[in-house]
Amino acid sequence: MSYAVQTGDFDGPFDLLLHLILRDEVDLYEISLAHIVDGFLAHLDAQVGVVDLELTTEFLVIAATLVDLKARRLLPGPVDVALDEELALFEQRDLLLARLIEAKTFRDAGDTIERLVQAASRSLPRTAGLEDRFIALAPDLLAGINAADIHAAWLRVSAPTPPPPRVALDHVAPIRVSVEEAVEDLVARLPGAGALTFRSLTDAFGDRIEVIVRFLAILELYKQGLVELDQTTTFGDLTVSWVVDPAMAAGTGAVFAGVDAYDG
Amino acid sequence: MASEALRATEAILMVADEPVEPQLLGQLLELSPARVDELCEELAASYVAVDRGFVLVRVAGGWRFQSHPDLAPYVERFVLDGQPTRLSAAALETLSIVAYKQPVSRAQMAAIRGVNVDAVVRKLCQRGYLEEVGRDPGPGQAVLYGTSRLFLERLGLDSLADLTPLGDFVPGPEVVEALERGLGADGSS
Amino acid sequence: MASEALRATEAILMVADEPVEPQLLGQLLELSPARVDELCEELAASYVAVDRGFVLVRVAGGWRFQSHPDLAPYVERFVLDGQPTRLSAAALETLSIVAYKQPVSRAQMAAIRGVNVDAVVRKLCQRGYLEEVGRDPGPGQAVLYGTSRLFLERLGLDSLADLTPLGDFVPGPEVVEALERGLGADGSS
Repeated sequence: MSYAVQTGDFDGPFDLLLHLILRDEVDLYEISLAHIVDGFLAHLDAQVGVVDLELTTEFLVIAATLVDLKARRLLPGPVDVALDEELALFEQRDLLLARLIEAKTFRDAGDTIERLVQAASRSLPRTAGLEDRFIALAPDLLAGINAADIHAAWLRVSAPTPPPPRVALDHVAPIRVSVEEAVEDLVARLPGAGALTFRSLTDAFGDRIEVIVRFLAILELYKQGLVELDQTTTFGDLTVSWVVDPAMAAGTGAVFAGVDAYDG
Repeated sequence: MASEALRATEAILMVADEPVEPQLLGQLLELSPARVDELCEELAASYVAVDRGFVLVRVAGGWRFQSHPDLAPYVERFVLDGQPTRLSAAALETLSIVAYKQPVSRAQMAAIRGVNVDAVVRKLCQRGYLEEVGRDPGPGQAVLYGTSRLFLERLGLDSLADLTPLGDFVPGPEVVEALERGLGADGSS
Repeated sequence: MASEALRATEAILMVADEPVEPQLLGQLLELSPARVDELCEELAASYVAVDRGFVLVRVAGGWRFQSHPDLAPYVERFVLDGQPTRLSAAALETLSIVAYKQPVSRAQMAAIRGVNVDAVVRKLCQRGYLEEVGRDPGPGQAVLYGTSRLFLERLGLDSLADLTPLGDFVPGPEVVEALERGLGADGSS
């Protein structure tokens, strides 16, 4: 199934989110966003050339909104944000909320359809049709039909269907980044580098998704107490500095173990 | 309150397309064939008693519901005015699939045409243009259909070999896939 | 003595292989469709009164005989074709979108579900729940889908108007609250 986020049997981002929020009763804080983003990237990777731009964009919007919302909750507050930005975020969140409600509505309607089908399947209709003595009376359905008509019908039904029109994506380079790789890269670069700005860590990236993934990786490290984050002014640069921890000097294995644990 | 066996007999006979033998009914109801005959006679008498428009009769070794003979004029009107007089384009396409690719299951026809074909196949079978020719050996044991002698006669053909040859015509990949895959009963009925 | 119209209705429905519309019955019996509905309701009640193993129901816009749901265990043993496979959650959700939003394109379904629906729609068409009902007049002329008559038959509904209004499925305040909390919308962050 195209688009399946590789997290169990979920059929897309809404399905997954609904499940995570409603069924497990965990809040967004617990959702493994890294997992969703990685699954998405894996999907993009596998679908080079047949990516549905509309859906891809949609998923990106959802992922970005989640990242945004999640960042708000992970970062130490109170974060001083401009009113416009705050309102825009609320708007995105409300949109996401509306879509989740819509998805839930149709899912529940689908459950009712299933119940109707199950109930109706307990009765079978009479399909015996005409008794033999009446069949002779029935109009000959093959009247006026000859072998050429049968041949033409077969050609009609079996002709190759023209491929659906699609947007050429040859110019779109596939994105190959994962949160895990970003963590690995940061663990290699940050120790001993002093305070680096988030901008300097991402200015080599042309793709927004790479910046998002990098940001997720930094949040990951922050959560594990491996980096400190600082933002001195509104809209100012976010600085990232490595917290020297001798226990970690042995290697980076524990960091990756941490990424897995974070998947919750 | 009618007995469970009487009611079950009515239910089975109502959904049966062919006369049902008392042996089979007896097996399903855990009764002797003789007892089944008694039940059916009881049912038949009860329909006559209240003057129903249908009868339960024993034909061809089994029991079946039929319209009451004295209502034949109404049924004839239904046959003449209530039935399609021409094969729809959809039905013709389904018929052509069977003609060229028999034996073929309903699931395969549905996969090729992209729509459910159950009603069309039922109609074509009832009219005697198609017939069951076997069962798919795979799981599900789907019924396989072929064209009948009547089909050839009506088309003025001696045998299937007289159908217009396909030459080097290559069907679309989805058709080839539908035919190659051992599509079982999934999706039909 | 049952009336001729009642008996003729029973006779015709016994030989029909799909629901018969009251308009057609009315035409054959020279009665108004409304009168036909009354007759059929009368018949249906008479079967219930004596606890028959079959019922007369109005489904997909017409009247048909079917087995009584109580007797499903017996009928299932009789019918050789296995029960049609159940619909997946994805198929049910897509089906509900089409049922309530028809006519609707695949892109519109995908937008609501957040996933590509091509494979699911193809399957639902093959199984006869959905059918193409037209084309979008706009650019691209996307195929528009709707539910089929078979959909109503499979759900045991007379018409789409019998579906529970979509509004009844909109989640209640406690679910919306849970979703809001999930998205950190309760202002606690």
